[in-house]
Amino acid sequence: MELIKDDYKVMLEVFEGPLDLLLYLIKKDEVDIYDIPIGRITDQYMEYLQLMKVLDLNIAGDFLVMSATLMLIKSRMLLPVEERKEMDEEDEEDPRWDLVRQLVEYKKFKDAADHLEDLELHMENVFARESEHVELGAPPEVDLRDASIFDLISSLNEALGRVQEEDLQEIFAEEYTVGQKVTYIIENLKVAKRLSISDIFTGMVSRQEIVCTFLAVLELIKLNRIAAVQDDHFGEIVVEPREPEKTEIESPEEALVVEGELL
Amino acid sequence: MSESTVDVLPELKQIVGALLFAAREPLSIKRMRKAMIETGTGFGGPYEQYAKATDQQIEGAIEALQEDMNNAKLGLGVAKVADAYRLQNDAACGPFVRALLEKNQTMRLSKPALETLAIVAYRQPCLRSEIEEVRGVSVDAVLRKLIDMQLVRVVRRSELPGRPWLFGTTQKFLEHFGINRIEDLPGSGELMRALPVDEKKKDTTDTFPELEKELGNETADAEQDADESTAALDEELQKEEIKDEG
Amino acid sequence: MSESTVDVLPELKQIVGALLFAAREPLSIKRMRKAMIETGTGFGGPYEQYAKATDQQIEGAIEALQEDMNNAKLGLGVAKVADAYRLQNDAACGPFVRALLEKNQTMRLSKPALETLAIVAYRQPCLRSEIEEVRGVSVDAVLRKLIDMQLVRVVRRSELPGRPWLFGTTQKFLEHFGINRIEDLPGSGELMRALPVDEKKKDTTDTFPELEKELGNETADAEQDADESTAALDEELQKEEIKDEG
Repeated sequence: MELIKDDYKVMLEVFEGPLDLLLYLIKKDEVDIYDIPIGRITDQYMEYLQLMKVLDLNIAGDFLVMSATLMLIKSRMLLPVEERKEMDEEDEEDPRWDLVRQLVEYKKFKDAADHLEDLELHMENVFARESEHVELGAPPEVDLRDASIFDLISSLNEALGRVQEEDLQEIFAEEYTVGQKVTYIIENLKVAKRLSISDIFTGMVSRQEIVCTFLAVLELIKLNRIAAVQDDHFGEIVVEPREPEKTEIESPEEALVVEGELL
Repeated sequence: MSESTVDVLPELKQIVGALLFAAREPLSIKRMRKAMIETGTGFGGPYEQYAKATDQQIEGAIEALQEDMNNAKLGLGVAKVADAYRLQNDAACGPFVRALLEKNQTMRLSKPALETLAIVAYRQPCLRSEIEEVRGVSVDAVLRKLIDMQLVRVVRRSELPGRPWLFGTTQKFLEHFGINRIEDLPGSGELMRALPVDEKKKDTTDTFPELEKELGNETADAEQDADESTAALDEELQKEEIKDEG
Repeated sequence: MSESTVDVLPELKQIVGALLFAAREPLSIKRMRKAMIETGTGFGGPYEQYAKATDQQIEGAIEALQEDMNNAKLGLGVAKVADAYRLQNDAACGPFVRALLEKNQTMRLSKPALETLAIVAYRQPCLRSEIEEVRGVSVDAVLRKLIDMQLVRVVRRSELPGRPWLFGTTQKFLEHFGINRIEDLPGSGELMRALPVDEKKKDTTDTFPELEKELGNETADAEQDADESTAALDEELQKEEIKDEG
């Protein structure tokens, strides 16, 4: 599924790992973590992974390890319980059990991390005498606020799903560039102030155009020009311009040329 | 010791208030008692009573101070962090203090950093590999950053093959999040490991020389600690590279 | 401005307490008001009321804080120094604080330094030659030391032939001795020169831009000030050498 010819890399840091993706999919599908429909979740996992590869996101090898694990569990689930027992005498557990345990434990620590975040927020207002707050260096470069990279990919997935199969054929027309779409989004945001991702994709019928537009969104997030905001869990993702900062960022086209040179 | 120009002897509560106010870091009861012993024996006479103050009496004075400050609504109060006490402003007044100190942009930790920190906090002392197992990704870069920030440090080597290093949280971690002790974190009963007996808190009935020695250990140089911790992490990663190549 | 996690709106008294506690130097009413205006307008909504606090209201809150702190016997209180306010521990608790901070040897000024300082304080702005006239000895070294300690600074050039420099005391001088204003020194009516009208205190009904400008002037870099003052003293002495040689 080679949608863009040049090896354009957004190199957006994917902070989330494979467990985050699994938890995301489980939550999105509202399935029971203790009884994961492994076939469905594995398919979705592979779909997202595929998209991340297409987008050339900087994904860690851990994602590939997890996909192998999922495939293994899936194949073992297909075996009748009797055969499973024969194959593996001492282990008659549900093949999903290790993964479930890992996910449940990870979820607990994610909740603990959320609690630490609340404490940190509270402590921003608390000063001890002559003490300094811990210096934590520069603020995060990318403003994804409450939207995760998976939410973004999910919106891309939906947009691609709406495209008719036959339109797939006109891929190599090479009509669109990321640079073009960057300008398009910025111009539109000047008027609209807030745009939902699906609105941005409206009327696009070519997969190449959708992917270029999506990459433009990622690039703008990375350049700190826009922020991706999500009001509710799994709600619509909205992009809005970031408040103007002291350090003026050069025009997006220039920035893209410097980084990519191919655009 | 210099002579005193003081006529009225202060109450224990007042002394504790003055000490907490003047201190630049959270004070343990031990450090307050040390100041009382030194002053009491140094000045002699009616001051000798202060040298005899017990930990329990000092703790009682801190509690009284805490209560009186809260009742008087002064915009500040006594908090217990990292098993020590400090004065701090009421969070409700924080916005004004930030405006005064021109600290409107406070930096926050990223999600991966918070997750890593949570695992280290609950599971300490823990191996890098244990953190990676829970998070399912490499934590090398984020662990290094947390060490740089002095929120995480190496504790000691484990007894496992290759003697890998064990990591734990620092005093600064407790201060940053305003936590008294790890056990106060929610769900700690479930997520924490049982501590070996020898790491449990000792009761405090130390003599003055014991006090001094202990306090000396307490004030180990945190920066040097961070350098050591980074070196330990480097060592771990190097070992891994060698293993991968071989 | 970052969002607030605060639910209950604090009283003016609590805000003042928190500001004094967190400040690194004595705070003027102006600076407190500036923090309130910034927070009030920055946060908006119910916070806007704070932007409207008058100097009188803030002063009232300080007085209430002062009284409540004294009544609660906390070992600390509000003091007025150099026309600004700061928290400080009760003098009666000083010996304990010194023991804690291991400041058993308080920095004491020598007799010549104190005499020189007294002359500068009462007679400011004054010439080096005036100080020497009163003391009957050269004050070059001691004046240099006082400038280094940031207790004395150059004020401006005089209109006399050769335009020699005039010296005065600093904010730090007031802080060090815990004096609110020079006029509070004993016998000042007798020893002081009449101040020119324009150096007298102005009444305070400034707008926010005026406030900001004034505070900007207030926070002139003290260290640079000391360097400038030393340079001025050097210049004086050089002129003298030339005169002596000539």
